[in-house]
Amino acid sequence: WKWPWQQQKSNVVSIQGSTTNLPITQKAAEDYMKVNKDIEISVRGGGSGVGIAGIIDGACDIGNSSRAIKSKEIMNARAKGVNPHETVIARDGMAIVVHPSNSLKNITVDQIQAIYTGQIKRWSQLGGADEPIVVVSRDTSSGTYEVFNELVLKGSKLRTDCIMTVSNREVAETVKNTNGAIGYVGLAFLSDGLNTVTVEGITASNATINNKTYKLARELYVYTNGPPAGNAKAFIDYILSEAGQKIVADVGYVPLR
Amino acid sequence: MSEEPKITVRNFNAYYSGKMALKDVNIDIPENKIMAMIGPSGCGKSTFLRSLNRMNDLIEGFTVTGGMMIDGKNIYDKDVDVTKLRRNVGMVFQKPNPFPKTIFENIAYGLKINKLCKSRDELSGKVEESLKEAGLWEEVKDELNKSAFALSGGQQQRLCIARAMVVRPEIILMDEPTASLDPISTAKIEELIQELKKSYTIVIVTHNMQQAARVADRTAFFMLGEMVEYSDTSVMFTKPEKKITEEYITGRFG
Amino acid sequence: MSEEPKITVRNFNAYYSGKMALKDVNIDIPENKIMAMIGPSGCGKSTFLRSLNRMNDLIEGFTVTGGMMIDGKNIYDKDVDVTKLRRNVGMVFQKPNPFPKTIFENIAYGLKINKLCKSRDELSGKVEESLKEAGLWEEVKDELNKSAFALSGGQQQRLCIARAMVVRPEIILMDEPTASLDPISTAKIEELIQELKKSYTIVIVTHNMQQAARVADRTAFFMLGEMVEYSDTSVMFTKPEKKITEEYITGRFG
Amino acid sequence: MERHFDEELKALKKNILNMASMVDELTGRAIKALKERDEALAEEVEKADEVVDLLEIEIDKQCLDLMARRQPLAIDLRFITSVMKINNDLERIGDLATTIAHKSRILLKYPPLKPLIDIPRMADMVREMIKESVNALVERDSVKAMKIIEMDNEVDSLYVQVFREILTYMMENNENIKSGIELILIAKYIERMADHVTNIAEDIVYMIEGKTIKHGFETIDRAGGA
Amino acid sequence: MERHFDEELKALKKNILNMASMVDELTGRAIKALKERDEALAEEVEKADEVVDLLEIEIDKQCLDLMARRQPLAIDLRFITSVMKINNDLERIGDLATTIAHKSRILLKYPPLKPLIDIPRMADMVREMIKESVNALVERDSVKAMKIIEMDNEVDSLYVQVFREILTYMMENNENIKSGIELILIAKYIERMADHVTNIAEDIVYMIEGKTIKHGFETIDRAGGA
Amino acid sequence: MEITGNKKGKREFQQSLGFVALQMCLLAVIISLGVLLVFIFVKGIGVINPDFFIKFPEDGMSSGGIFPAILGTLLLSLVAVFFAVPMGVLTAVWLVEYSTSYKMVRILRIGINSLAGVPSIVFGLFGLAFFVKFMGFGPSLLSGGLSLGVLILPTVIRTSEEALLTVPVSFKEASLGLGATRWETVYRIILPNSISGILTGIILSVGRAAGETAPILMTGATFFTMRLPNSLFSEVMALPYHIYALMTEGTHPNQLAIAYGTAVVLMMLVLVINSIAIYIRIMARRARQW
Amino acid sequence: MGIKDKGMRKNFIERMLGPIASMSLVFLLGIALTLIITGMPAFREVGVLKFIFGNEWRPTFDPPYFGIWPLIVASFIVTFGAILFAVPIGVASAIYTAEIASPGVRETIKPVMELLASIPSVVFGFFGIVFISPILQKVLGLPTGLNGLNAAIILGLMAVPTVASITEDAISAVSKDLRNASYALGANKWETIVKTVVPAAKSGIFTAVILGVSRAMGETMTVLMAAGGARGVPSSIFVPMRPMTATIAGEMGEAVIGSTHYHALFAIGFVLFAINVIFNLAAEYVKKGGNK
Ligand SMILES: Nc1ncnc2c1ncn2[C@@H]1O[C@H](COP(=O)(O)OP(=O)(O)OP(=O)(O)O)[C@@H](O)[C@H]1O
Ligand SMILES: Nc1ncnc2c1ncn2[C@@H]1O[C@H](COP(=O)(O)OP(=O)(O)OP(=O)(O)O)[C@@H](O)[C@H]1O
Ligand SMILES: [Mg+2]
Ligand SMILES: [Mg+2]
Ligand SMILES: O=P([O-])([O-])[O-]
Repeated sequence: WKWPWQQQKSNVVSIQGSTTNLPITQKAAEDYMKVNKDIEISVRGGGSGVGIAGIIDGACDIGNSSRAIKSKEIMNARAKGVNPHETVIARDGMAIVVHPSNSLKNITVDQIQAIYTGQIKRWSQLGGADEPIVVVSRDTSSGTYEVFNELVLKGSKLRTDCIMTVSNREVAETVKNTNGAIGYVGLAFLSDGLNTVTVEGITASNATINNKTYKLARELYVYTNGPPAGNAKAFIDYILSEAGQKIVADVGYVPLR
Repeated sequence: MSEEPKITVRNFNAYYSGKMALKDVNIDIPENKIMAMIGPSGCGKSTFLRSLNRMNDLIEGFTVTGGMMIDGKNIYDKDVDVTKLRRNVGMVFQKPNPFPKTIFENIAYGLKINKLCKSRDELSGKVEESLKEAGLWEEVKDELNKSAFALSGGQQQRLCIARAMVVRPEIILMDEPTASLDPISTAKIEELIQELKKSYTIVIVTHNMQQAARVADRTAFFMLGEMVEYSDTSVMFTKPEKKITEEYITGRFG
Repeated sequence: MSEEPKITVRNFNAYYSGKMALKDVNIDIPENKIMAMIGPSGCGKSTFLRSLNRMNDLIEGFTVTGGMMIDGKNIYDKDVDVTKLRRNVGMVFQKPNPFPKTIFENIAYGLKINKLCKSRDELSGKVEESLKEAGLWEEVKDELNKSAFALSGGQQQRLCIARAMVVRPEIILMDEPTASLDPISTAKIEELIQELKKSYTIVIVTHNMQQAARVADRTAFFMLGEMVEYSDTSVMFTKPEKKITEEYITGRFG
Repeated sequence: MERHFDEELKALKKNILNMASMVDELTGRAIKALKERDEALAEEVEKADEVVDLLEIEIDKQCLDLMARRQPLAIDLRFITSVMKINNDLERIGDLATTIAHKSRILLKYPPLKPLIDIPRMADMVREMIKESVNALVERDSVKAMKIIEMDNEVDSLYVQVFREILTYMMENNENIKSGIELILIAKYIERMADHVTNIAEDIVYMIEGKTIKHGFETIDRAGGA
Repeated sequence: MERHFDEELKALKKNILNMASMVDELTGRAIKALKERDEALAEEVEKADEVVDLLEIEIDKQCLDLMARRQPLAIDLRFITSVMKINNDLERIGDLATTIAHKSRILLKYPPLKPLIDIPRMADMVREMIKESVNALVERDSVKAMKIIEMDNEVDSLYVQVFREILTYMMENNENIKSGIELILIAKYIERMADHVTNIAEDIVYMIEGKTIKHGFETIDRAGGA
Repeated sequence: MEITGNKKGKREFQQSLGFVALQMCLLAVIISLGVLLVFIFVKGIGVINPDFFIKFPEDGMSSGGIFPAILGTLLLSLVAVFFAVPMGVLTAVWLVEYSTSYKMVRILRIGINSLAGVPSIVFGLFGLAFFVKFMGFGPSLLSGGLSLGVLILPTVIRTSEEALLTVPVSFKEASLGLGATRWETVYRIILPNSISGILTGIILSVGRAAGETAPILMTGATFFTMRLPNSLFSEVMALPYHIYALMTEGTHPNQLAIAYGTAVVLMMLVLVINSIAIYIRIMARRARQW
Repeated sequence: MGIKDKGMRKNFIERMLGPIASMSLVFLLGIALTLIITGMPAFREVGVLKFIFGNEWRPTFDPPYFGIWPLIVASFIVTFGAILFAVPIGVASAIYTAEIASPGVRETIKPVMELLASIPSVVFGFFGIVFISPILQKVLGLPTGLNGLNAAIILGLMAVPTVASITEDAISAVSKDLRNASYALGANKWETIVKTVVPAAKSGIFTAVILGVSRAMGETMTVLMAAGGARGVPSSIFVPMRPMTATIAGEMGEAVIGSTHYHALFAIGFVLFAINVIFNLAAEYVKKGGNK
């Protein structure tokens, strides 16, 4: 049953979800619409959960997510006759960053885990100055954290005094402003004033991420109801195209190729 | 009082949320006379007055029993249209309360609301007439379009009286109409009230015994919700029947 | 009036931002007497009163010329401490204005501000004393810790009088102290005022001629900022000297 | 400002003037009955007193009413209290006229002592005084009122003259004693009437000027004096 | 509630009682002077009148003052206006006492007509009436006041008796005419005094009951009647 | 009577001390708020130029203007106002003039007050559930505006109520006493005389609506679109969301400056609207004489 | 006199008033119901006591913990801190503007403060991160400036205009009579302010505080950004913490719709709403007491 005003707009592609994906989709939409003037693409954030929920509810054509869909969500979708379809559009690596005053050069995944679970509390334990480690993390519900949780924490509990932030930029700003801080951000957010640390001796770069030698890498997804079709497919194809992947690189993420 | 009284109150009781405020009041008010009500604070004077145009209907929990007849018709009957009643029973309040409009619009309000005028000319005519009746015309005729707030307190009160009169009520109720005025304005209003009884039946509440003495034909003395004494004003103030009345009016009470 | 008057006013003029409000007022007020001021609205009664404790200093643009002497000392001299002056010249206002505190605290306020008490006992003693003087003690002695707002209007006004008295002023100024009260409360306050003149010199402004007639020993009639007549009260109200006074008090004026 | 009160005061004034002219007329008729030995007229006068009495009560009530209802001050108060007193005096004059009428009926029992000239003259003077006092009241003329007080002296000396004359008649003839006494009393009554009018005049002066001239005092009751 | 006004009313009452007792005393002394042919006493009485006059003015002023300053109503108003009238009557009684004293000095010129018995009795009755009226006023007792009005009748009949008796003396002896007339006038004065006291009593009744009993009317002036 | 004395006593000293303390507090407030303003302006003023107001965002929002966002915020606010004002004012009228149970009004008032303290995101979720999904408006100008409308509804109701209550009862009684019906009284007397208060409330609410992110996040504001809205069902960009997104997830360094610049624009917008409110308030207070 | 009823005079809008009012009340009720209904499953699944007093908030952990006690404590600390900061300063500056400052200053400061009340909260949040937090860190020698104090200061800053503006109204509304009474007793201006004006305005000041506090309590983005977001039960105001509103705003977008996490966020909203109701009831009660 539908309200009389509910209409299907054929030339509109509506995208919502992950804030991580936002810069890519936004720029892609901008460029895409310059060429395809009859197509209207609207890009909204909200978070990965909202993106996937949008697909399940039919509230959008494309759902952005920086994490993989969860089984519960798949079940929900199926119950509603929706068949979520996943497409990877880009990769991202989480760089470990510390305050520029920190002399730390390299860190192991175990050490990171120890820091984030609270076993290591002072930099001196890692051979640094005798000051407390200020641990900065993304919020536990963000896609970024999901990945960090999977790759680093591996199911152990995050320490409770960890600073939780809502965005990558905040992580960056916080680490910049805090002497003893350590944090993880997407590659796009690396900037002056941050000291990037190698993980297990490997520097995060497009190459190390694409070939998975860099331990802390993740993928960015878009979801559609069933395999992409029509305008949505055209747009996703555009992102996956040469031009699209260039945008990915421009924005600061890791292109698939 | 050979003729039929204008207002007849019979076994009238009034309650605020069940608390009795008027007890078994019986009173006849003759037409074209001024009746004054006096009594200590809280004795129910205002309650009585506001029952006469059912203004108290607005107060939650206010109930009455007994009858209040105007021209023989009980105003608390089911088939009474309260707005019509209020149009016929004008009211003037303690503090002058002109609307924040022009002098003209203040008077015209009642006429417009009640659709009493067919033309603009008729409207102006009636406004002028009632201002004359209220003895205000000479003072304001050149500034009918000025805000009513520009008038002095006494003028405002006369404006309010004119406003009440213009819809031609038959009864005018006044609740301490000069309480907030200086003595000169008060004197003017009192003079006006005495003029008005030629055309209206007037019921006035006043704290000022002397005022009741000055303006009223008959005076009722209330206490604790009961009507203690109701006599001709001159009798009331020279030789009241009840001892308690005497004590009250000579200031021995309380 | 053989003895030195308590208050001597000489060629006193007062201006609000240059606009004259009092013109060349000369008046002697004897000690332990009640002087009443009457006159049409805006004639400068309040201005005169508020000049006596320099309350008008708080109004921007208020200036005076001429002298106002209390016990021979001009209160507009440079070396006068206004807060001390105000402590010695108590004031009671038109509307009862108790502080939103307990009854006790209301009275104690002036004592505390002026550090007039050394001990808690002394404080209670003085509070009790002044409440007794104001004829309020019996009514409130068991509820000194209740809010002053719980009192009736008349009681509040007596509380304000007690509050003014407790700091032992020598003069008490009252600006229409009963304007907002019912007749019974008014009567009580008038009685109190007449009691008080045993210990204080009292200046009272009133719109109510009858009140001036009732309470005052001497009455001054003001008009347009000038003092028109100043006589013994009984002379003033039975055979005033000036025609204009006669017209005013018989209500022929205006 | 024209006050409603003024109308009531006017009504009161009208009543008191009415009272005065009734009393004046009564006096005239009583003396006429005496002079012309007219029994019927005398009886009429005696009856008319009731009307005066009623009017007196009416005026008294009116004054009290005004005092209760209007809280008069200054001139208004003085006017009303004066009217109260004047009323009282007028009523007494009315009483005296009745008494004269009564006496004149008694005198019918005796032969006339002599043609009456001075007694009617006294009465005329009193009536003149009443009229003048009415004028003084209406015109608020204290000078006129003061003149009345002087007229009283004339009445007094006329009384002494009448007294002496009648006394002579009485001494001459024992028969005359009874009627003589009555005549002297009548003269005395007229003299009293004049006294009452004098009181009225004093009240009028007080009303107008606000000062007491009674008993020959001119009291100084201004506090400071103007 | 005890009012300040009550004190002023008390002062007024005290003054009027004072006035009454002064007048009472004056009457007594005048009669004494008459009876005992005491010229000095008579002269004293004549002079004392001035004091009464002053007190009358004082009381009158007081009443006016109270009326102006207190806006009395009901009982207070009736009290004050009654006092005004009583005051007036008392002053007249005082005047009459003075006149009696004056007459008694004139009588000294003639030999005594007869030992005076009834005239002093009349005077005593009047004094009794004055005293009773004072009591009635103090006790607010209208019954007492009504009794005074009855006493007046006794005085009246006594007067008729005195008149007849003296008339007889006058008829018997021409010599007695002059003194006889004076005595009759004195008796008449005392009778007048009684009339004044009657007026006072009527005023007291009015004050207490609020109804007029003057001139034998009991006016019905209640609107509906209780 | 002793009335002379030195004026530099202990009490006067106490007074001076107190005044200084108060002044310090005010200064602290002014300085901190001033610093905040300066902070925003310094960081944002660089991007502000005429183009910024009239152009579309370009290059992944790292340059160009914010015209669609300005327009969107205006439209969203308009929808919110057109929804919340009649509704809120009439509700207030009903509460003040018509409802018959004082107790109920009191309970409602507490409820409404409490809603004012509920985080705005809850209103967004409500809008999502009710307007976007249940009513089928989809994510749109309409849904977003209505969600904002519901957000400011409590404020409008409360301020209107207060404004209605400031109309002296005596006016009401006078009108009823002349035989006016309740509605005539409301319409001719009460509303005209409380309109200034109501307007102040409305315009302040608009300020609030214009500055809120959360309620529109899921109901109608889009992070980016090239199209200007052409119907109530279009999605729109909005200033606060623009600021939010750029500040939190922008990857380009210039975006932060744009965020601050947008904040400056938003403040200017709110200032303009508020200044109308303040002006009206001053005028209304000056005109009010009762 | 014709007073008989000849049919009701009621027009369309008047007839619509009731329905419109009910509709808007339904909307508001809808909000409350949204909270209750959507939050209910969380209460059911977690248990009310465990939900409120549970010590750990790990909604995405496996197995998840839904204890909001740390969030409640954080909310209180931050709100209380904000009050401590905003109330004295807000009230003091209001007193100064209302009583001491010249009319010109007064007419300028008030609107400026009101303008500040509508700056978007993200901006405040960012200000907290990049401006205040480093200062706090240096001045207090803390490991991080993102903590309760930082949030409290910023919330306080946000609440100051509300508190000050409404307090100023309340103080200006104190009748002249009271001031006059005090002056007439020989009090000077300071004594009059402290002993008379402020006590007299206390009910109004209380309202100002309540509204300021409501603003602080309902604020999301600012606390989300400035408080640090750590989820342990905070030991002091100087450690990072995570108030309730921050949790709702931060996690709502990412929560899996229909999951316990999702419901729990609504349940937090409901708890917040309940606290607000209690708060307002208390305020109503105190206000009524103050007017007596
Ligand atoms: N709205 C109301 N609700 C409850 N009780 C009321 C209300 N209005 C009046 N009362 C009570 O009814 C009684 C009579 O009040 P009313 O106002 O009629 O007295 P009043 O004689 O006019 O007094 P005043 O002279 O002070 O105006 C009082 O006891 C009062 O407390
Ligand atoms: N604060 C003020 N600023 C300017 N003018 C004033 C002020 N207060 C009073 N006035 C003016 O001074 C004159 C005298 O005023 P005042 O208040 O003394 O009169 P009043 O006799 O007390 O009148 P009322 O009986 O109405 O109280 C009036 O013309 C008034 O307008
Ligand atoms: Mg009343
Ligand atoms: Mg004044
Ligand atoms: O917004 P997220 O990409 O962190 O889910």
